[in-house]
Amino acid sequence: MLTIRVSEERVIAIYPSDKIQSPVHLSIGQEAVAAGVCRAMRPTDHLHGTYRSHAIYIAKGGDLKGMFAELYGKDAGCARGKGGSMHLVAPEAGLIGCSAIVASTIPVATGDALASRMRKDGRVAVAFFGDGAIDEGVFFESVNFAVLKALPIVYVLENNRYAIHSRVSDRHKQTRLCRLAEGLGLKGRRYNGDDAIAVYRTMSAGLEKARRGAGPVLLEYMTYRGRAHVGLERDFQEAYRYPKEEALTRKNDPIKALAADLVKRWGAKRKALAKIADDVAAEVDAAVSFAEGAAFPAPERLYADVFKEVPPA
Amino acid sequence: MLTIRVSEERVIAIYPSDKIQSPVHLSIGQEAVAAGVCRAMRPTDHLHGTYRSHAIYIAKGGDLKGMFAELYGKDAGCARGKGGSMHLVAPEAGLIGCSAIVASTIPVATGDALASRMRKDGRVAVAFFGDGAIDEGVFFESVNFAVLKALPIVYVLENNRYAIHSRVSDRHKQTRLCRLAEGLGLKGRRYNGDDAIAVYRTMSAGLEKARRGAGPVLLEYMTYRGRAHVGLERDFQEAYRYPKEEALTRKNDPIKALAADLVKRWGAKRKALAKIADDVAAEVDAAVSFAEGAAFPAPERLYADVFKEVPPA
Amino acid sequence: MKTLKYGEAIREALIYAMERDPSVFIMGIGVDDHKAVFGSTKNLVEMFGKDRVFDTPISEGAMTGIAVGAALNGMKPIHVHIRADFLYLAMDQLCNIAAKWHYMFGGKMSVPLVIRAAIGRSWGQGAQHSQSIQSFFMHVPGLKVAMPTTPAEAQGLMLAAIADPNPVILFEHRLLYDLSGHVPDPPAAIAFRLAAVRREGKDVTIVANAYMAVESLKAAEFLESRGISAEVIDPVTLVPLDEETILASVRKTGRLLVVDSGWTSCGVSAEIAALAAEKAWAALRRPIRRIGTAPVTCPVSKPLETAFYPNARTIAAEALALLGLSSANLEVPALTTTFKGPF
Amino acid sequence: MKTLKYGEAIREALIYAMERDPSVFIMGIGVDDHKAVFGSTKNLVEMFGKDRVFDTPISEGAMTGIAVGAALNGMKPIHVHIRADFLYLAMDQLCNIAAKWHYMFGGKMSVPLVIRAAIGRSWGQGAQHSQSIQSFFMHVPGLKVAMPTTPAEAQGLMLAAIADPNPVILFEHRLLYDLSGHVPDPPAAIAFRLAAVRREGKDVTIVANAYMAVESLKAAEFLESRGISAEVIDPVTLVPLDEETILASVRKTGRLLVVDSGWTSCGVSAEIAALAAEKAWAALRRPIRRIGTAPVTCPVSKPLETAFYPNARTIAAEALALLGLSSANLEVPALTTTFKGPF
Ligand SMILES: Cc1ncc(C[n+]2csc(CCOP(=O)(O)OP(=O)(O)O)c2C)c(N)n1
Ligand SMILES: Cc1ncc(C[n+]2csc(CCOP(=O)(O)OP(=O)(O)O)c2C)c(N)n1
Ligand SMILES: [Mg+2]
Ligand SMILES: [Mg+2]
Repeated sequence: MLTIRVSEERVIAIYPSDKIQSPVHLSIGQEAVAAGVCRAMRPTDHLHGTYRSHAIYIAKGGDLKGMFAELYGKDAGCARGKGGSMHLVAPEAGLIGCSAIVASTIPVATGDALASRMRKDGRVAVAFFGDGAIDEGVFFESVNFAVLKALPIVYVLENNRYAIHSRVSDRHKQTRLCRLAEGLGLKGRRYNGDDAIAVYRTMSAGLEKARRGAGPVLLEYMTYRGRAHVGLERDFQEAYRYPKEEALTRKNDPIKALAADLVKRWGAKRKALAKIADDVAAEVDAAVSFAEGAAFPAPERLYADVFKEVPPA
Repeated sequence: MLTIRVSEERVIAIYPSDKIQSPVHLSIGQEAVAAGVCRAMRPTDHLHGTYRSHAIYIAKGGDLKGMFAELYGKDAGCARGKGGSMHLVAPEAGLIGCSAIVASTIPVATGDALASRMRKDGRVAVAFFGDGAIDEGVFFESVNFAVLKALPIVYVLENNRYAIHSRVSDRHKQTRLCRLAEGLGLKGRRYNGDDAIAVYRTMSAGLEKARRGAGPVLLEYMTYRGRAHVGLERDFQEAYRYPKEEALTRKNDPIKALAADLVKRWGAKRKALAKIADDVAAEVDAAVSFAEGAAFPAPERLYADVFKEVPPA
Repeated sequence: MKTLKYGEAIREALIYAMERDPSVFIMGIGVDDHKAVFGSTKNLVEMFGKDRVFDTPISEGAMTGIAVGAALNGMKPIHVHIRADFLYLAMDQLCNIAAKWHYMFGGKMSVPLVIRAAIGRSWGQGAQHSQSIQSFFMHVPGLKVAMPTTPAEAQGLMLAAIADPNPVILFEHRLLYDLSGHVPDPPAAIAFRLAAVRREGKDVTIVANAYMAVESLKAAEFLESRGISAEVIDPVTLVPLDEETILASVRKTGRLLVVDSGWTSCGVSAEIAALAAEKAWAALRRPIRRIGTAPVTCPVSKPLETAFYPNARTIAAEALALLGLSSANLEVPALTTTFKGPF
Repeated sequence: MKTLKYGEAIREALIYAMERDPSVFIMGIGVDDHKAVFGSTKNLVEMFGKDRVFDTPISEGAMTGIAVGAALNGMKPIHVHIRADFLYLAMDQLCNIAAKWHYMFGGKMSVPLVIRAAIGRSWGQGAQHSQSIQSFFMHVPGLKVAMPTTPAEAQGLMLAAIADPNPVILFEHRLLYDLSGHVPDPPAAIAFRLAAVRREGKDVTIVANAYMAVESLKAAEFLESRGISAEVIDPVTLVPLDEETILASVRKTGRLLVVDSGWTSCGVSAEIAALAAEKAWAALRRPIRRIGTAPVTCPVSKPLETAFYPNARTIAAEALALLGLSSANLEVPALTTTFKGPF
């Protein structure tokens, strides 16, 4: 969680230098969802996400150097500079892809789960998406299929209350989004997405259920976006935000809340936490210098990767 | 209802002559749904349907001559020979269009209702579709929007238990299809679609509710397809049909059932019914001879109608 | 060598691949029913079971994504569409996802997916059930596209598509399913990047694929009777395109007629005409000509429908016009199919 | 006459039409927010109310059908997409429904719908957020398509589109929103079927539209300095296309370079090249050349992204190559936009 925060704060610091030449969708304030969800997953479980991809990439175990190099458009980036911030990928860690088309990885994750069922590989697939994705028809089509075939998938709905500047209530009469798929036979549940430990626990239970063959699971985690939809701004003053909304939705920053909780309920030592913070800062430093030093792709890389080479027969 | 049956039986009789050079999707056995639904609608209410379009065209008051001429591909057809059996249209009677793409007129009808609300024209829009259409994402997207905006629309789901050869249970875990949209806030209801009077009554109530501004309505009518999905065959012997299914779903042909009901419960005279039958036969005869005698479109009609002429500024 | 119909040849390829590779499976509306997609999937559900051959809900958008996801996780889905018209609902998954996953992730991911879609003239199906939209997929980089014409190609390209680690779309013209031809025994894959010289000639090059190649051969026969020697080149794979074979023919004859089963504007025929105008310009002795379906929506009424589609007669007329000859009273048979709906 | 930016000119057209015609309304993701689609819908919700200017759920498929349905029932919807990439989700409604309703019903129905979609180069948006897929809509009959380049055209074609009883798609290249130009006061509709002669010349015809016309003018200026006189023709409306203006220029110069913001294969550039090869062949003195985005998925990494897009420099290089001249050491500015994401 802290790695996500520190990395994204570093992105903010770097951004004005124009070294990151592509838009960034930050998860600042929403880290507990990605952290809890990914921690509950096995490394071999597959995750499919959106353009808001830094948090899940880090949480799922993607290499930090590869992420910063990708943001810098370098050849050493996790997508060799071709994907950028919106399209992080870490197959070795189980992050199968991130898409900038809203809802588009929901069916992809569902098909991943279909393959797992066919192959009996014991994996659970996870589709990670926002409250906007549930507007798209493919969400319902995918859920219908997953329910029909009892697929091992967990649909994780990260509800940060906005799709860009559009409120959930601007788009749905039923604002308790976890209920939207009920008619299809999938009863979702809503949880506090700002409590990393609660996310971890509920997600673990969801994964367990999906893994044992009981069919798909839908979990909605409520959180709040700390920055603008895209870019660095704290746009709380903009007309679209309800005034004081953040304060109403949560008392504390999720990271501070977790730290406090760890100390209070789990007996963590402040010193140990400080050590973690130092380690994280060092790791981020290293990743940034790696990215700075890495090379841009060679010009001929433009034409590479359209097709994968066909293996000899 | 009888006009639908007699017309389609005439289609069957004509078909081997190759005068109708396009596929036909018959509603034989399903007539009560179209008849009850359309009778409940006002002539000014708008209807949007599918390729299985003869029944709703007739029931909504489309001109029979125009229909047969259309099946014959004649210029006097309701779509000037360009649409054929799957694309009947009768704007003067409120049939706005029929599409061969499953579910594609569901959003169109929804937009029609949006316009009615904006224009305050007092119309209700009706989307008429099969149990296959509810598989498509646009169904859910459309319902979501209609619920959100409380649009004056009735969604009529004609459930004939099959989408081509695919059973409802092959495609949905929740086979009570009227429940599929519940999560979106639209509670549907299921009725017997083989009882024309029951259809008429429930549809009237649905229209009334939609018209008074209480938002969308979803009505599922259960019926059974008397012929193959497309074409003339009685394909009851084919593997996909449950044996004896028709007998299990209903005791009587819907038209015979209505006739019996009219006599028994409503005091209709057998003689009056016989007169109706004679009139219908004569009307169908006249329509067929009209179609036979009508001219094919002139060759240059191929290039007409791509765009409507722009009115002078 | 044996003789099979096009649909049977596809079926044999599917069986061949499914017997050897447990990751291959078939999904799509009607693949397990008694009509079996023109017979091409006949009895496969009995042979391979419901897990490997299954009907789907009518949800083209998500089902395409589901096929992509299964492909990403080690399976080899073959997603079947009885009409290419339904691909409009799958465009996002095909063009934004399948086509881009390999490139966008710098080569790390790949989507070994096969799409089959029937195109072309049918029988009074009209506006929404007869479209040939192959050019869309030739426009967006990242998809391999083929339009097999012969049973051997249908079989060989199916095997190649299944072996390919990339998304491949196979367009099957519905008037071809019943045509017979020799196929190798056992089935053999055919490498992508294939343009077949269907007939050699020296006066004019007719580039035409799938069913249009069949009609073009009839036109060429007729032209022969008028003393004109037409070469018929069939660009069987559109992506990658065997440019050299096309260009070599144009350089030889100096005259090019392009025929396609789709619309001409921004169509396959536009691309091939543009290619020749770029790369074989110096050899051209006459303006290029193109023919496709009329630039209108497909009508149902028989006389209009007949005029909508290119056929041997209109192809021959175009070739004659290209050569500056009159095309009055052509006795070429207009269409020789016995195909009669509904599919 | 007054001077407005492209985005402002669109906004004024919208206001002008909405004040006069109560059936006009605007729908689309973000049309009512403070970013207001590059300012083009700024304050319209305050001026015309939430019923006539509204945000939608992220449901491009149904929302397009809803716009079609509203159009069929007497309204005039303007459906806005901040990226054309999202149109892949609307293809069924656009191509199977909107494009076909008039023809398929023999002229009885019509769909007076306006679609606005932003295309083109942006800033590190990559694979799925920068596509220019105008050619799809030039392929399927029944849709009018324009790509306005100047503020006056953006305004005039918007008014024409609103007055048109057919579905019209307006593609707006995002690098144009900030460019200024004269517009008539009051706003005036511009009839469809327009190719503008942006610059007269005699040695080579460059056909290029929208932002590519801007880059081509820069290239032409540079060419001028080398003594080459380039004519720049902008096919502002793609459907219907003003073929005559294009062909007249080609006949004059005998040399054709086609530039488009999309991919070349089966693209707009293929169509225009094919058109010239058919109808102006006799006048051609050199092979036709085409240039568009590289035949790959759009990459994010800056050096690759820069090489992906055509620009004044690469256009000039193509023109020089067409004329058989060397293009070493071009000092044309590569790109002169200050645009910087995210939209
Ligand atoms: C199909 C599609 N339509 C529209 C967009 C434009 N868009 C980008 S992000 C976004 C909002 C998505 O909101 P949500 O799913 O809640 O995710 P969040 O950004 O809040 O994480 C929209 C509409 C898109 N990317 N894809
Ligand atoms: C989008 C789309 N996918 C597939 C088809 C092929 N198809 C034609 S009819 C049909 C079944 C539809 O069944 P249903 O909605 O129950 O209507 P019914 O034919 O039973 O009246 C299918 C799958 C189609 N026309 N459109
Ligand atoms: Mg959100
Ligand atoms: Mg049905």
